[in-house]
Amino acid sequence: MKINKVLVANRGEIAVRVIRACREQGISSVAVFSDADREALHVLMADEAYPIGPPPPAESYLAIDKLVRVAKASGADAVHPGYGFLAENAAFAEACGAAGLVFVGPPPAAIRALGDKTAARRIARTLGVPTVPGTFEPVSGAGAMRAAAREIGYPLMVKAAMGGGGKGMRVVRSESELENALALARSEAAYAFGDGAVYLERYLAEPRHIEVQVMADSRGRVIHLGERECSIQRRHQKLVEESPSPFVDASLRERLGEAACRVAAAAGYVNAGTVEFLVDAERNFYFLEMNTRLQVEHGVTELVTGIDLVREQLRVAAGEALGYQQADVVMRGAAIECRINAEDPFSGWMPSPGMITGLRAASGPWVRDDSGAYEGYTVPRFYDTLLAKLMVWGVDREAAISRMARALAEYKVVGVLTTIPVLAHIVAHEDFRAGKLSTGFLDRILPTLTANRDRARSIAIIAAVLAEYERIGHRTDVEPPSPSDNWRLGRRPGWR
Amino acid sequence: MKINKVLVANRGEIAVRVIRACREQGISSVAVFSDADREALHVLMADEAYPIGPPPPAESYLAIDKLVRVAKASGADAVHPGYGFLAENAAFAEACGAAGLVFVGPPPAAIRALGDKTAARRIARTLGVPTVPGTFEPVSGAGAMRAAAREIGYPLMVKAAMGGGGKGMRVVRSESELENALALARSEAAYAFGDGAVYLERYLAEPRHIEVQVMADSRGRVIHLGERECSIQRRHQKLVEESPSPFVDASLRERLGEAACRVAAAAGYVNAGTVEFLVDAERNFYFLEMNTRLQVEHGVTELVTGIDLVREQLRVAAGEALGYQQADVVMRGAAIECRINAEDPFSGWMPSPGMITGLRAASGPWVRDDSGAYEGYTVPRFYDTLLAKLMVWGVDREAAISRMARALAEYKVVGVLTTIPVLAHIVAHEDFRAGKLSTGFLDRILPTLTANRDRARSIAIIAAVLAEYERIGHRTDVEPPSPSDNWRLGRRPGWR
Amino acid sequence: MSPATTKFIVTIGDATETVEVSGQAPRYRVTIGSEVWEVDGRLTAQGIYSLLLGGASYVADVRDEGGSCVVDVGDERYVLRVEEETRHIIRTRGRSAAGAGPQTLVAPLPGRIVRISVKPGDRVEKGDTLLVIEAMKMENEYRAASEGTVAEVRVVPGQAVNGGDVLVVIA
Amino acid sequence: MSPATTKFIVTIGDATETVEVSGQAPRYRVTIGSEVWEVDGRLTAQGIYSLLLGGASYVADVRDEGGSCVVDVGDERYVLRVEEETRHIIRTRGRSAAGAGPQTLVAPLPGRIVRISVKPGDRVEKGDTLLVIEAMKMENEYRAASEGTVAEVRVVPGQAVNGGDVLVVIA
Repeated sequence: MKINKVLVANRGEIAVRVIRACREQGISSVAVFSDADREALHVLMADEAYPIGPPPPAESYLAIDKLVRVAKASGADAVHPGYGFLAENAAFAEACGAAGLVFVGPPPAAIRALGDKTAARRIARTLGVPTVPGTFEPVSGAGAMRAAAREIGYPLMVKAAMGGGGKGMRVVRSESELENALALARSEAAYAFGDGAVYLERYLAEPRHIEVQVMADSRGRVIHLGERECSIQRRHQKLVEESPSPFVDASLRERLGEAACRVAAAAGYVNAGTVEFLVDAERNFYFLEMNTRLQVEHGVTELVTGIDLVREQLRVAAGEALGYQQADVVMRGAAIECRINAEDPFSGWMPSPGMITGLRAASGPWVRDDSGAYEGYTVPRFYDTLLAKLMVWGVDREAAISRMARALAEYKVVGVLTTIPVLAHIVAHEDFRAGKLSTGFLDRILPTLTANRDRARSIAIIAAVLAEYERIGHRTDVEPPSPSDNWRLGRRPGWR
Repeated sequence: MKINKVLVANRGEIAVRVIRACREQGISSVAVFSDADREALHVLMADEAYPIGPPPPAESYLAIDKLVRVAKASGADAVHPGYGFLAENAAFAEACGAAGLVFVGPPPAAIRALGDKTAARRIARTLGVPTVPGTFEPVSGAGAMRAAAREIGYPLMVKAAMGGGGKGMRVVRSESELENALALARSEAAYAFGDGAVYLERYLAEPRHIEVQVMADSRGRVIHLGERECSIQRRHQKLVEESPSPFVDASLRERLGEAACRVAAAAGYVNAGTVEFLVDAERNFYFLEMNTRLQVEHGVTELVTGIDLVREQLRVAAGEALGYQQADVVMRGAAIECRINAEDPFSGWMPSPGMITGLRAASGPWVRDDSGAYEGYTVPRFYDTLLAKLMVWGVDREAAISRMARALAEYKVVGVLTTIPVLAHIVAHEDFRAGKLSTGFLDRILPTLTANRDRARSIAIIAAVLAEYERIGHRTDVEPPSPSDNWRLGRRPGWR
Repeated sequence: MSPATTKFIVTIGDATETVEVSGQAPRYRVTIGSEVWEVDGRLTAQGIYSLLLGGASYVADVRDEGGSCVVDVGDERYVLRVEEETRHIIRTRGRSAAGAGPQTLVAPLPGRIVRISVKPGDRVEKGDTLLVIEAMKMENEYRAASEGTVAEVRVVPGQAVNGGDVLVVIA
Repeated sequence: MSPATTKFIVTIGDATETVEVSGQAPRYRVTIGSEVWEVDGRLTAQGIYSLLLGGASYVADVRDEGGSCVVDVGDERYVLRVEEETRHIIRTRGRSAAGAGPQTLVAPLPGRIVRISVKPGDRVEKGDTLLVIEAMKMENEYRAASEGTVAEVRVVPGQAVNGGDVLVVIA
């Protein structure tokens, strides 16, 4: 069948990403927006846009019935969920199917099978794909829990079976902490995922987080597009991603890719998905979970393979065969992504919503900016803090890192605080340049990231004082502005 | 030798391009600016910036002595000329050398040899590279001219020997027009290049303009990076370029590349250069000239080859060997460039200088924006109209064209008029999509590009009327603005 | 406070439309002849307007170019003149038909006269080339805005001119 | 008209600098202690300043964050307080040392209380965690700005709060 109109059941940069792909395929796009998002970029860019309710996600972006109704009313024949929100919600996929809408993603059964981490672990085990030592069923009851814990050994992790995104996770270093950690994890999981089931896994110290992109069509072909290294995280949330991983050689890549494809095939997977692994210092890898959606960081894979993943998603959803065989997947050079979030990294990553009064995005050779923001856009308080994904490609990792440093230096955001200064420190750090990455990297270097360092201190003082000097000066300036000054005066408010 | 600091003897987007490359190589950059360019982007982005005089190029960007003095005073050890201005001026290259500055470009001798089009034609002839039938020496004297013209046959072209960029060119359709055309070409050439010498060439009807990128190091290695198709022109000025050419197959590419490398080698060429050919319907090609500089449209070659030409320029200038063998040059996919100029295509391409009060550049997957502009930047009246080069890459030409259409639709420039609407029509045109390109294409389709077409007429009326409605409404609105309105009010001046 | 309904006269190309607007930002009702539009309109940046018309989403760039309003929608460009009705009546009362009458060609930018295609006494039709100016490294043709007779040519080929200089007068 | 020279007191980190400024846009002279700078300074966009200091080119982002001035230069961030001298004197006359005295923790955004680490009567040091709020899908720790004793805790875990709500009072 041919897809003619797609409703994008998401917001922000990923909605923009999907709308762009639709436009390039000659497919009409339908945006949805909460009352907080009428002026969001995805609304401006889509061919059509419809309101779906108040700002809280539960009343808008998570409201399955509203989304399906709008999709039908607008004449859409397919729905793309993006990531987050309902992207891994089997009930949503089913509701779309029941309404005669193509869900651009895997079949509900695959979402269910892989959504339960313990079920996914069982699939991997039956395939002989190594998993992190731990339980393969949710555990409950203090006794059973202690027994299982002893078998696994401490330190270990308590994880939510239906979890993801670092929520409902707890490290337990000794049996004495076990019960308390369990209770906390259960309550967090129940709150975040509506299901308190948890299981146990051995805790690996500073492992590498490496994930493999897979793509499957409805004709039974499954291919992988190489790996992504996502070890730079804060609180289990990724900040910097790259492909290929400096740690993965051709043979490990092949073993990882082969394992990932087998898991996907066994789960009857279709469309784009990501298989996550932990890799230890000896290059042993362990299956962690499979994400049944397009990943935030899919762009770095696109830049090294030249394959447009969202385009392939749409083609596969329309029942077409994948446009590529495994042999067609050739990785060229290296790509890095930095997440520009509206947060203040210098005060505990506190969110920084508000109006973006000045924006100058990086551009130029091999720089890709996937953004949901524009100058004058107000970052709402209700959603996650991701503003833009800044990506670069380079002929090799060293070139890509230098280019990212250049791009971050160009990227100016005024009005809200962002992660840009910390990202710049990360890519400049010798361990990062040396490829010494681990999930503990950021916590290790954060203490060294302090404000007010000497280097450009005088420059900062001069800029701040001139701003104040001009502000005072213009207060006493009574003559009416000449027309050509309007623009500057219009911008004055920023100088408070 | 190592290059540590480069003075960029140019302005606008190409100065920005070079500064970015320097930053990525860990090289300091020095910008120069005329009094009209203090707030130009290249000044903001460079590590250092120095004034070099009044706006007229002759007193600033063409003032060899000033440029050399600033380079020495700033401690630069190299000079990059960009394109235009002094890029193909042998005297400037010599002055740099004499001052102990590395000129990032070919040796003066090669610039001279190839700068005289008749001398270049002689080189090609001795190598057995086909040239457009015509004279191999400047011609003068009515008699000799008529004789030569008869031999070549009409229609023919009168061209300035030292010319370029479409200046000093005249088509002559019959002997009766010859003398008059000659006089005009001579005076134009004398005015534009300080040399009135002209020669004759057969006029090819709607030929394809195809150029080959070459790169040579000082160790005698010369490679080519495939071709660019530059047939979409208006008044001999390029508007859309792409690589590869839809018209060139592997065998023609190899023949063109081989011929280009031989011309470069014979001229003792070093660094980046471009060899231009005319190709007729039967795929016969004729050497036209060699441009001894980085080309405006170099980016499309970079996108398909993955080779950073400016980086290679700097490496070669430092005496290093090319980082690539011919076999390493692999073209992947297709790239297109559109030139966004500050011109009004609907009234004879009239320049449209002024302040850019609103700017939203295209971005996202495989979109590259090499720009010299930013929101709030005032386009000066003294220099050429190029604001930005919008480039896209696609897995094939069709994908690249669809992506360019998408990117052009995203690109918003307010405050000055631009070529964007015409570019959008060009990439949407069936002949362009079919690869039916020729230098006559644009003149052929221009008449169909009229304003006020029905399609979005009502939308335009609504927008225009609401703007006026708000303007009137706010006139009578006397209550003081709330702080959160400052920004909008600041932007009001645009609503006149 | 804007009135309940404001009437505008819109000139687009050779056509003239009467347009009525009511409502307050961001919700307006716009009537163009027989078309009635419910509009959700927002100014998202200077001159960049977001319009939702019953679900259809458009971005329109609106700007002033020498008195007329230039609007880009997608890849289409529109040149309009928008006037509140009473102003339009005042302006046009007793005026001769648009376009006719004397016209003066003024240099919009500094530049150099490349060539001149007319001389005093020449009869010119609308669209006839009057002269060519080189500015910003490009040659630009200037054409007659309406028919008439060349009364004066105040420049010569090669001459440098400043923005605002009168070049040709057509009676 | 600004006076010939204006004196500012700049607080940056724990240091305090006296800074003198003279001149008119775009040319200024700035004296920081013993350093004297001739500055060509331009506002190129809201909050984005271009500075030329004897040839060296810098772009600085300047913005106000709750009364203090945040400046990004390259990948360095600076948090300053800039006051014209007389104002500084007025403000600081007879004030207790900065940071001491009672403090009130107010919710900066709407969110949900995840956990509370203190109870009334607790002694807290500067930097001690007071509580954690989930907002914008992230958990954020709030710490004591200075030492003191917890006087009130006005919220409970799981409670939803609005921006501006008082959460904890420290005496």
